[in-house]
Amino acid sequence: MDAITNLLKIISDFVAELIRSVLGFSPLLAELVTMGIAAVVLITFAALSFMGLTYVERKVVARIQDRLGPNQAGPFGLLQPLADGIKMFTKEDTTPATADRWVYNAAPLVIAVFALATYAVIPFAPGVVGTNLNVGVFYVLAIGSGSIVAILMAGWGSNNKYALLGAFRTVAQLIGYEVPMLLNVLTVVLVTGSMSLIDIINHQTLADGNPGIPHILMLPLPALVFLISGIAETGRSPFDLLEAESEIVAGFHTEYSGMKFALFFLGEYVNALAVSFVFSTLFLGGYAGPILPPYVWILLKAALVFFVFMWLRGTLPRVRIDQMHALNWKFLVPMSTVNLVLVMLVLKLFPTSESAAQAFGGLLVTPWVQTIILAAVNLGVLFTALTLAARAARRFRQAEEEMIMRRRAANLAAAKA
Amino acid sequence: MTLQQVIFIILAIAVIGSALFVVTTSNLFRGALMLIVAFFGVAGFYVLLDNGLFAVAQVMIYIGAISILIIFSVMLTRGMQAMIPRNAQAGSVAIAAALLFLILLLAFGPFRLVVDLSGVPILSALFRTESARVLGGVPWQFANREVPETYIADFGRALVDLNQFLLPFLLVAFLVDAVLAGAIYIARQRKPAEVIAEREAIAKEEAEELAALQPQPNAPTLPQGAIASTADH
Amino acid sequence: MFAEAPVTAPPYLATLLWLAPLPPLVAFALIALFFNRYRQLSSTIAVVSMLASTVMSFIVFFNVWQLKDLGKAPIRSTFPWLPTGDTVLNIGVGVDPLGATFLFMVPLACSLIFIYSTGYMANDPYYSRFFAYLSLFGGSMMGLVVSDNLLTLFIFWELMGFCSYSLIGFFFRKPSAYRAAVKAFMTTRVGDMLLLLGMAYLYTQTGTLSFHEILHNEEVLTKLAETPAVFGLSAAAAIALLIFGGTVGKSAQWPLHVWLPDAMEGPTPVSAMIHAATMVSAGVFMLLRFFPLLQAAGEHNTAFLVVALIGAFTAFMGATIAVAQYDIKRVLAFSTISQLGFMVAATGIGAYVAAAFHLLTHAFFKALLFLASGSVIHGVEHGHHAAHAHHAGHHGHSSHAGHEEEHGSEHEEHAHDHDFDPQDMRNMGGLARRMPITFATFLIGGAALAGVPFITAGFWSKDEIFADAYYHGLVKGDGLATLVFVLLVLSALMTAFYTTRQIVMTFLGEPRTEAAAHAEESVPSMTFPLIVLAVFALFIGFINVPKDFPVFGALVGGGAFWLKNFLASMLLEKPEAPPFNAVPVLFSIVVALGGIALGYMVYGVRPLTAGQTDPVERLPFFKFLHNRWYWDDLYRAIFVKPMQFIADRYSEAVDRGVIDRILEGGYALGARVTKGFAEFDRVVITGFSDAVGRAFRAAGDWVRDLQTGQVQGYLLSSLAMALVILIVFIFLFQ
Amino acid sequence: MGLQNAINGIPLEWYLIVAAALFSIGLYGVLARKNAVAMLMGVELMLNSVNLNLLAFWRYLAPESAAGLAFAAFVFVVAAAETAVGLALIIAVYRSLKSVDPETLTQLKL
Repeated sequence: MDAITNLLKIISDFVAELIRSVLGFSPLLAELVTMGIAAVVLITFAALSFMGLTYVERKVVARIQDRLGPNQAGPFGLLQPLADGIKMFTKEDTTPATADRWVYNAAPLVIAVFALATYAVIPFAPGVVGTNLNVGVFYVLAIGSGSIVAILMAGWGSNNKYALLGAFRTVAQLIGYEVPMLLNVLTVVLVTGSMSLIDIINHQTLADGNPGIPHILMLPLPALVFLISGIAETGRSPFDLLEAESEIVAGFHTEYSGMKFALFFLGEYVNALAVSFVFSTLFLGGYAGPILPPYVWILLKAALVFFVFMWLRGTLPRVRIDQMHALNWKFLVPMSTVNLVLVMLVLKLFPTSESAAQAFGGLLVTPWVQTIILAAVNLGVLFTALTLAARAARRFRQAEEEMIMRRRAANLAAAKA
Repeated sequence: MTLQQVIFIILAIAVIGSALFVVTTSNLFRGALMLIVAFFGVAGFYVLLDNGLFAVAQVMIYIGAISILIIFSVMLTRGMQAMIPRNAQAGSVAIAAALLFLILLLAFGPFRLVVDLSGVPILSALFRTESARVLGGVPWQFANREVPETYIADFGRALVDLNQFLLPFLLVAFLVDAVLAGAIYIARQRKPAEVIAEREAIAKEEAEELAALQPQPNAPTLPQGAIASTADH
Repeated sequence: MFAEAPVTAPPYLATLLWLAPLPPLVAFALIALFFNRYRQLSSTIAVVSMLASTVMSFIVFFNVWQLKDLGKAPIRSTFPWLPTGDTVLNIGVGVDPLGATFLFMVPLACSLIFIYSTGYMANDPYYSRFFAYLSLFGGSMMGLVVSDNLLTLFIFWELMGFCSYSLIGFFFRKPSAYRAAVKAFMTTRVGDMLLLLGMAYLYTQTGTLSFHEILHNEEVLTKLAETPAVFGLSAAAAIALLIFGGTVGKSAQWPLHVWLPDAMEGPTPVSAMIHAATMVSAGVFMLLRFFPLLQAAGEHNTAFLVVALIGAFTAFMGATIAVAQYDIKRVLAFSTISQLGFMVAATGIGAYVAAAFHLLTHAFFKALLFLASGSVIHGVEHGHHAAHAHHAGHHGHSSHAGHEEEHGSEHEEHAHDHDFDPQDMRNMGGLARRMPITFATFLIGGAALAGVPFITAGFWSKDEIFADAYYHGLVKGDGLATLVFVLLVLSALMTAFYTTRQIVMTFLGEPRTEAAAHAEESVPSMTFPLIVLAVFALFIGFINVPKDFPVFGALVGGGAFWLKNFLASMLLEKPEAPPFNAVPVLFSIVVALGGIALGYMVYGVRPLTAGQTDPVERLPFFKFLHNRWYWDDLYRAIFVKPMQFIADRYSEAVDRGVIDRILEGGYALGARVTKGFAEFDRVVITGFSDAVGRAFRAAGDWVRDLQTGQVQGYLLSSLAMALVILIVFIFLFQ
Repeated sequence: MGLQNAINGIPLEWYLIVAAALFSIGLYGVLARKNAVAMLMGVELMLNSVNLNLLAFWRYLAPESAAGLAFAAFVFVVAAAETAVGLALIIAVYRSLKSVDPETLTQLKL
């Protein structure tokens, strides 16, 4: 049983041991090699999951849209990703004549690298993590901003106005949605008292003196906002304005083809997967869970989150760009800010540890009570925000309609005259 | 040769090289990209200094925000790129910068060297340097301690501690607010009508001033003296 | 933080002191930032704020006015502000007897002037701005009075300098106005520079700038007195002199008095502010503050000598000039200069109390005079327009409309009728009937200025000065004091004379112009302050009646020498009080009445009629006086001309001049000689002059080249400097 | 060389040297570029070198005190602010003058 639970840990220890003693490398070299192997493993995992995900997504979306989806290549079209891969490889790799080649060629690599870099801190099982940064969350967000650079490079390098416009749009979107993401991750950090993903998971794991409440129960609102902004960050539908064909062809990767395009594609999926991993770590308790071994748990949770992504993609229409920004700046950011402050207050007013209670005063409560209070506050904020937004929207619509009416009347008068 | 040393040297080469590229290239966009590389290198240094927080902050702020801004402005000021990268004084500047680097190297570098001016006739008289002056190899008071586990928390507390950095912290916060407003105000796109109206208003004002400054027939006679002439300027 | 206050004084006084200067400053901010659109609102804010600080200051004053040893233990409240090396620069507020007396006078005068201005400026387009400046001015003066150290005093001092600059140049469309403004600014700047030097010197010597710690501290004073400075002066004397420089600038003493008459370009309330309540008194106020320093420098030291001489000379000069002026406000300006001379001279002969006393009374009656003269000008302009309206004959054009237009057009620099000057006394006359209140109040003020015996404040204060001067001079045989006494007596005589002349020319006789004939009394908001001030001008003198003065001494009884006793605790070593002596009293009575009588004989018996020349013009040295002793021209010749000379195209001037002269000579003498000379000229003189010219131009070009406007260039040069410094400090210095 | 005080085998001087080099390069960029944006890049390099020094000293001399970190953080914020305003100004200037060459910005010259 234990062997199954700690499978990954055992394997990694074995590999490390192998390199160090059996092959007898110098410590420096051993260190390098272990790192290299870990990196390779992670990357392979990401790439494979990318292949799998393309297939799954197409199937799921097809089902949602009452289609069959890929079904020719292999049984149930299982080999479809492979076929796509071959197609990608064999396609001609074109480069615009006026492109800034250096930048143009670097862009896909950069985006892929940044996408993969996220996996360095995601804990798959106790002790199985690329590196346990004590600022892991912060790191994830920071790395996310790296892909912005890559997109700008792509847009600029391919020297094509659609690409450039797409890049601008994307960057605006990514930068914008980083703000609510950060704000809501902060609430989790507040609750946990640490920025390390491991600590965050431990805070949600059942242990003596720790009920192991998933944060999504404590912080439903941050979970929701994080999900939304996560989708926006990965540029998936309904926020896939960066490749709104009808408006800007294919956005920043208009000019890319073949393997480079595949890299962008990979970047997108790997990012999405990373976001779902991070989400399940932050809000669903990561690898924490009964019976099943931890790596199964986190994979399940991530899969669940990713399914939500696909579900949304299959369901929702694409939002307009102004709506997208309005949603971010006028709704998510203010709401998250208010929520952040309230969460702080609640945590100070209803501490769960004696030390905090003595430090600040406030009334000592059990974790579950605190959870209920937090959830109540969150939902209250959400409700208020929604009502306000609805009212504003109604007023706006009325004004618009009046204007239209007036214009109609004017036109009629003009026609008469 | 530890792994960290290897990493350090690689980072150093990357940082210095990309920095040199940044200040010499004529393609600003690439310059900006290399700037990002340099920033990354510095973040790496922070990691080597056992300060993950600032490494990540560096990535977040410098790469996530500042570089993006710079790239944007490079794109917005298009056509400003294919011009001569350096101005007339570049040569002298290069010499001055190199000199500065040399001085810093000698003053704070690892090698100790002794400057003895007591023999030199004029200088010794000028600067009263009876005994020799030792450069480099500064005897720092090393702490020889590990970074405490809680350094992030301590840092946070220090920032909100009235006796430490609360005041500067608040000031910086105000600064950021002001900058938000100011940047938006400065860079906002003004309608041509506005601009024209403003210019006209200014021109009108100036015309009035000129008209008013014509010497008046009964302007009370004042000695056209120092003060008067000062006033005219 | 609070220094403990004397038992009898309630503790909240310190807080009040902090608060007292605030309202006007706040009002300034409010008006300048928010309410400059709303005329009424802004003026209301200004007046109310000034009244508020008046109330506060009065509370302070009436809490301390009977504390005998306030000077020894002033109410202070300081906090460390700026650590400078090993010493810490404390700033704070405090009130000592001198400050208290000013806390009574300044806000009162200021608020009256504020009220007056609401009427006087009523139709000015820049009404709100005027009140903004006014508030700042009042606030700074309050701050100056309450500040307990030289630094804050200096800050507020400079603030007032700025305000006076912007207020004198208030009608900024008038070239004369803004020139006057710049002139005032530059001239006072000279004094302020000296003051700053004195401040720095003082700080380096004592390590503090607090008045109390320096001036009430035996060892500090003695230390200063023993430290030798330049020219055989002791440090105390040197510092005192430098600070006195500031006084000379602000209080318009010779040789820096030239700005004051031109300051008349500002609106009349401003003149009152500057010349009565605030700025000029600030100068003497500070001089009095540092009187202990003068004392410490020793009995007959240079500082005392300089102060006394400059004061006496200024008093005399001002009086003489005032005799020969026609502009009603200029007369007052010069009389101010002369009166300030009185005070400074008094300080110079050690008559501390007398100087303070005269400063106080003078503030009241001079403010009164200025405001009254303003009312006169107002009325005359008014009348002028009324006359205009009648003459123009279009009846719809009511006098009031004309009035408004006049004020509105004041910024357009009197678009019409350039010939008429409403401030020229020759255009007045017979106003007594038209504007009775103004006349009465002006009469009182004039009487006080002339020092009409017993019933006016001016008499008492002047008498005090005379008594001191006489005592030190003739009784104790101090030549300096004797000289001062003589000069002051002469000036007092002339003061009485020109005051009478002014009153008669303005108010009595027949109107000499249509304008005067149609003049009308001013609005209540202007006359009310006049009346209040008049009351003070009459009775403020009784706060310091000499104890053994016949009749009056007994009359006031215990109140005798109140000011003297109150201020007494300011000084460590009391200057001995002169026993009562009939001679100076007689002197002052005689000169006052004599001057008045003389003036009435010249003007009153046969009042001037229109077009008749003023008798004083028959004086041989009239032009000399009328042109103010040619000081302005002198300064122009000394300071300005050389600059312009250098600034001119020097080379070409020499070139042309020399060549021409030589050539003329050459043609006259004949070809050969000419050739020789021409040769010589071309080679030597032209060469020389060209060289000079080239040198100048080269210098100019060289300096100009430094200003490339290239930010990177500037940066590079600064980098070079930084490198040099680095090298020097790292490699060469130990 | 202060190797005995080296952390992870890296002596403090190495950081100082790198920082000095970075600073000098940035200085060159500020003084010698013909493009305001490039000047800003130079400024950023200089600020980075300063921060590198701050953190190096923090690590080697006083890892407990938060002073070094605090100052570095302030440098971060100020750098961000400076970039925002600077670039806004540059854009504004570019709109009116169609140039970002500092040598052309001499309107204030008499």
